[in-house]
Amino acid sequence: MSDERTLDLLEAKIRELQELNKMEGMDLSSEITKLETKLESLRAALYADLSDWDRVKIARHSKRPYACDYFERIFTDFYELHGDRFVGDDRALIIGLARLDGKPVAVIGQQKGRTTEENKERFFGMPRPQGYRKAHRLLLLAERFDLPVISLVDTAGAYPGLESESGNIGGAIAENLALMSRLRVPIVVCIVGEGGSGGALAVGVGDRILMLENATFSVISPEGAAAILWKDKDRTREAAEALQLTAGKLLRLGLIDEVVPEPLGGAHKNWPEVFESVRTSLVRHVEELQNTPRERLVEARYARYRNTGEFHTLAEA
Amino acid sequence: MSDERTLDLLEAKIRELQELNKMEGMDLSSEITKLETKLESLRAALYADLSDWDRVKIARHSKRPYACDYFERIFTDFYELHGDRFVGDDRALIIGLARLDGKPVAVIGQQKGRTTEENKERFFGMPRPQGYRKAHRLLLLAERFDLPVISLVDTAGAYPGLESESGNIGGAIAENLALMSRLRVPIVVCIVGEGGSGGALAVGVGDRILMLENATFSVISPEGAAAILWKDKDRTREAAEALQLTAGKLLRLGLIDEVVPEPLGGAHKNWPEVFESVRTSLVRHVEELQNTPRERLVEARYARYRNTGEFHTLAEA
Amino acid sequence: MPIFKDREYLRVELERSQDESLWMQCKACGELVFKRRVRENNNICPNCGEYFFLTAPERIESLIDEGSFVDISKPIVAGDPLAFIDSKSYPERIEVAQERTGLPSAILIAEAKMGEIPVVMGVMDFRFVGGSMGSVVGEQICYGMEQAAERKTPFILISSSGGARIQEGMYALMQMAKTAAVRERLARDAVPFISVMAYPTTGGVQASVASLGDIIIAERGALIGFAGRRVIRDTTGEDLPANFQTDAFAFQHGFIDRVVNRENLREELIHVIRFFQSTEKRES
Amino acid sequence: MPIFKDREYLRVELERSQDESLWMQCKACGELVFKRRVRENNNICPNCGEYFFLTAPERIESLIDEGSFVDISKPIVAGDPLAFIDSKSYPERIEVAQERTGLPSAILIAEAKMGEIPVVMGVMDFRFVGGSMGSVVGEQICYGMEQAAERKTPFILISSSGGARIQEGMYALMQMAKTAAVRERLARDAVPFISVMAYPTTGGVQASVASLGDIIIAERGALIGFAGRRVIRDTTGEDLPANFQTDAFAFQHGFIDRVVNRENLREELIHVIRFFQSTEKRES
Ligand SMILES: [Zn+2]
Ligand SMILES: [Zn+2]
Repeated sequence: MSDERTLDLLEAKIRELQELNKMEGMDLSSEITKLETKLESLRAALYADLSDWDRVKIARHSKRPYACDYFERIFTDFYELHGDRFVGDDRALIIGLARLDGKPVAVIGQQKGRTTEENKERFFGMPRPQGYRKAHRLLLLAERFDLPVISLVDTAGAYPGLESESGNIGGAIAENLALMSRLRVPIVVCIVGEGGSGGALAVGVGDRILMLENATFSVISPEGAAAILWKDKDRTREAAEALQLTAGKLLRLGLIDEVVPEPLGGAHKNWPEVFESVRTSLVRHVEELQNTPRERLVEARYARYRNTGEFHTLAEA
Repeated sequence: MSDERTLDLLEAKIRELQELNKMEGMDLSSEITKLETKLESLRAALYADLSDWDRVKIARHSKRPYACDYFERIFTDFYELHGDRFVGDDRALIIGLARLDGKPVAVIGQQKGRTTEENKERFFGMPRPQGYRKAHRLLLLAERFDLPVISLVDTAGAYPGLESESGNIGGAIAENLALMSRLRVPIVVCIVGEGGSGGALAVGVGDRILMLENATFSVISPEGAAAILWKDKDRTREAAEALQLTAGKLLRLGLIDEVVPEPLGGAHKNWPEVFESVRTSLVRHVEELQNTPRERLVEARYARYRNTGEFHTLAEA
Repeated sequence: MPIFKDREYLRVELERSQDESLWMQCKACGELVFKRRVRENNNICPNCGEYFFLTAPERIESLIDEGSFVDISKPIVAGDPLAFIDSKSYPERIEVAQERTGLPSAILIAEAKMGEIPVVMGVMDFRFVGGSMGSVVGEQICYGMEQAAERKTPFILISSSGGARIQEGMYALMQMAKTAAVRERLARDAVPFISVMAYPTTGGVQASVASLGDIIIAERGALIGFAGRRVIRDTTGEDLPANFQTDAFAFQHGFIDRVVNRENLREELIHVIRFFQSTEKRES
Repeated sequence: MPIFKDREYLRVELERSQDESLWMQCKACGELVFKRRVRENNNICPNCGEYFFLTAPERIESLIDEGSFVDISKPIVAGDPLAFIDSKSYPERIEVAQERTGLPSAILIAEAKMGEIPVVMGVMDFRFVGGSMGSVVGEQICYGMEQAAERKTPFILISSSGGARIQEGMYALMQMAKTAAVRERLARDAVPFISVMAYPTTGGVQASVASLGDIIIAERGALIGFAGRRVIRDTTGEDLPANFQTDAFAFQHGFIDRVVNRENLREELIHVIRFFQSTEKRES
């Protein structure tokens, strides 16, 4: 991705020429067209063979749309709810009510910060137990009012710290997994950025699991895997490859249901395009699920998770 | 109750004479008999007209049997469970599994301490939010395994402090009230000592509400009522009278179902007798309730609480 | 505004507006402010923004669509089951409160519309024995919930209460269990319940129905908590933080969904009930 | 003791007891102790009380009624869906673990009796790739629960696991959701599930099925938590208390019901399952 810089420079040069072009007596249009063609082919070449590690970096890109951006742009009437009712209001995990295509839904989103200050408030998008318990409360509310749940996953993981561990972060995650496995409303999950391990899965169980093209979903970060398995922090690229954490690979493995396309270069290149793709996909899935009788919905979700896993069966000894 | 001291002295004197009586050549039996008769009549006179305030003091007596004493003496196989699964293990509110008359039940008990150290650990028997949430967890467990719940109430109230308020003690109490109102298993409550306001009610909703003869159950402590209503801390006796907080009065008002008799002078005078009375009463009520279909049980409980209250109906203006 | 059509409290409101002087002194900024402007401003000081109490009728007026009010409160008044006497007898105390407020009790149950959506609303009045919950308040809240369930409209409760009505002893305490039980039925029937905590929502009301809302909204400036500051200090001797039991404290510790300025409360509630209006429990 | 009748791990156990020297040095107190005495003492140092690991077969032997063991594990072994290679290939790693332990995977599912009460038991073995949960461990746990439901006997899970099996990538992560889902069915069917957390119960196992027991018991000396110490220090730089993620820490913070010494575990479990044996879901 270091070549991305070249593209940026070329883009800037084209813009300069376009400015010049507006001036009287200047006609640079054919030069500009040539440069644009060049740019497009360079871009296509560059992004055509993104490595998995490239995608990890795109998934973590700080200009990528975050959960709240989606809440404001592809939903209407977003109404944030706060608090877990007993400890606090985790700013790394946002819940609320909203409308998708005019219809009422309940939403969950993991939210990173963009500024240092915001990241401090949001613990870099890593939820603590109060975040997962806030989501738990929303899930029950959704069930009470028969609201489909849409969960946007984007976290490096649950916050690893004394406060989290003292508050039984593991137990909080476990309770969510259990609840989501049997909730009597449709749940559509979309991994919009990083799907970091148990902290992502804790709001990532559902009837449909979608992933943005450059999102990742992994049992451990490539850095973590490199440190643990290779005892070598420099082998993260290799780890990223080995973990099969990209949308495309996970779709092939049958672990997710759909890849939502991103603009060339990543979601941060063109927010409106991403919003439109995600919106369309969510609407379609929610609609399909809403037409499924609840009993069948829950049974199908159960079967999906019950049958997840790959192993060899032996002839009995 | 200051006369209680006289009784104690007389008792001691009788014991001394009994010792002497064992010695050769001494026959004090007729004197002893006389003194014993005297003692009994004094005792009867003293306890015959216990004031409500006297009963408050008996209910708070530090030698009175506490919840754990009952757990060990009238139940078998008591097995304490710990922790609310996210904050801590409140020692002022004990939960567990046990057998009553050989049959499995779930138990809840509010537990005071007897020593300074124990009281520090148990917050003087005043539960914090983690205590009520621990009870909440037990109630759900009881429902899952169809276990009757027996709750022994004995607290001055929920712990009034920064920690409690920061942990939404009000919300925790409210959640228990809601859950107990609809739990699909029999719930027998017995106020064994102090039934202090919302902190007592939070584990005091059920199908049968029993009270020990000298237990109290009140919306506010007599001291609190005196301070608020009479602006005079010395009028606690009067407040105790006015609040109608004794078992006898509450039975007459129809707010409780049964008064469990105590030995003359109070439960602390004879533990085994109290254990036997409480045990017999609990067994009887649990048995009756176990024979009620669950649906009817829950409907009857609902009707009971729905219809609690005294007011005048006006002819519509 | 002709939203109140009958009942005694109309008289009291009228008397209040006639009797009183034109000006009042704000207890917060000390400024003399024109009383009518305060009224028109939702009882908020036009100078410093301090919130003054809203009576139940004022509260209703500030929230609902004009002309949509119907008082559906049950025709009940407090009994005196304990024959309770402190500095005065309980019936006397009730009479004084009724005379002073024009209200039969500390709560009104209203059928009304908000943004043209029908709702049932319970509105407490702190002037009436501190908005405390006795048998009547408990019964009215339950009745209101049942009416909401019957009409399939949301139930909104605006709490303003110091807690349980001591003068009714255990009858008052039991209202906590009673309102919680009826609230559970409402939940089972998927009828939305929005709990608004106004100044103050404490004691037995905070520890029962008010904390059980599907959505819990605090009005800015609310006092929210279970035990009183004095009780806590007497029992524990603890230093309490400056923001103890404020709206901000409750929000920070996750008890409530939102803190809303009084002037935005109507709009916010309409937003919420409009959302729930479009939900409908499917059969499956 | 003839509780193991077949399977490869019997051979390994035999080899272990023949191959090894008579004495071992305790890693805690440094004392040379007679190995047979350690074995007979539940793998507890007879000198200082230090707990050494129990293998899954040893654990089962220490808990169940003699002769009551039937291995009902599903006949499955790990696949290699990611074709994963780190310092060695995943299939090689599995082979080494199988050879070393004599076990097909990191868990055994046993049908057995405890105090004459039938149970189904899942017992993890930390020697096998750190007891990590991949597709096989997840499947075996679910299978064990289903067998318990079918037999209407309690399910006991003894966890000893560092977390998810990295080499299986997302398949491993998904086992958290899978085991939690099956556990919910068990709850619906009112089949008791007793979760025993042994050293260590961390990561994906602690954050799923192990934390969902009706009763959760920690063996004394257990390490219980989600994120590892190193991850926490690298991320936050926090100082961690001395008792961090110990059994005492988990107990103090209310995650677990009880901490039990290894020598009392059998007795304690029998107490619990005997209790549940006498409950029975009524129809009503
Ligand atoms: Zn002012
Ligand atoms: Zn040793």
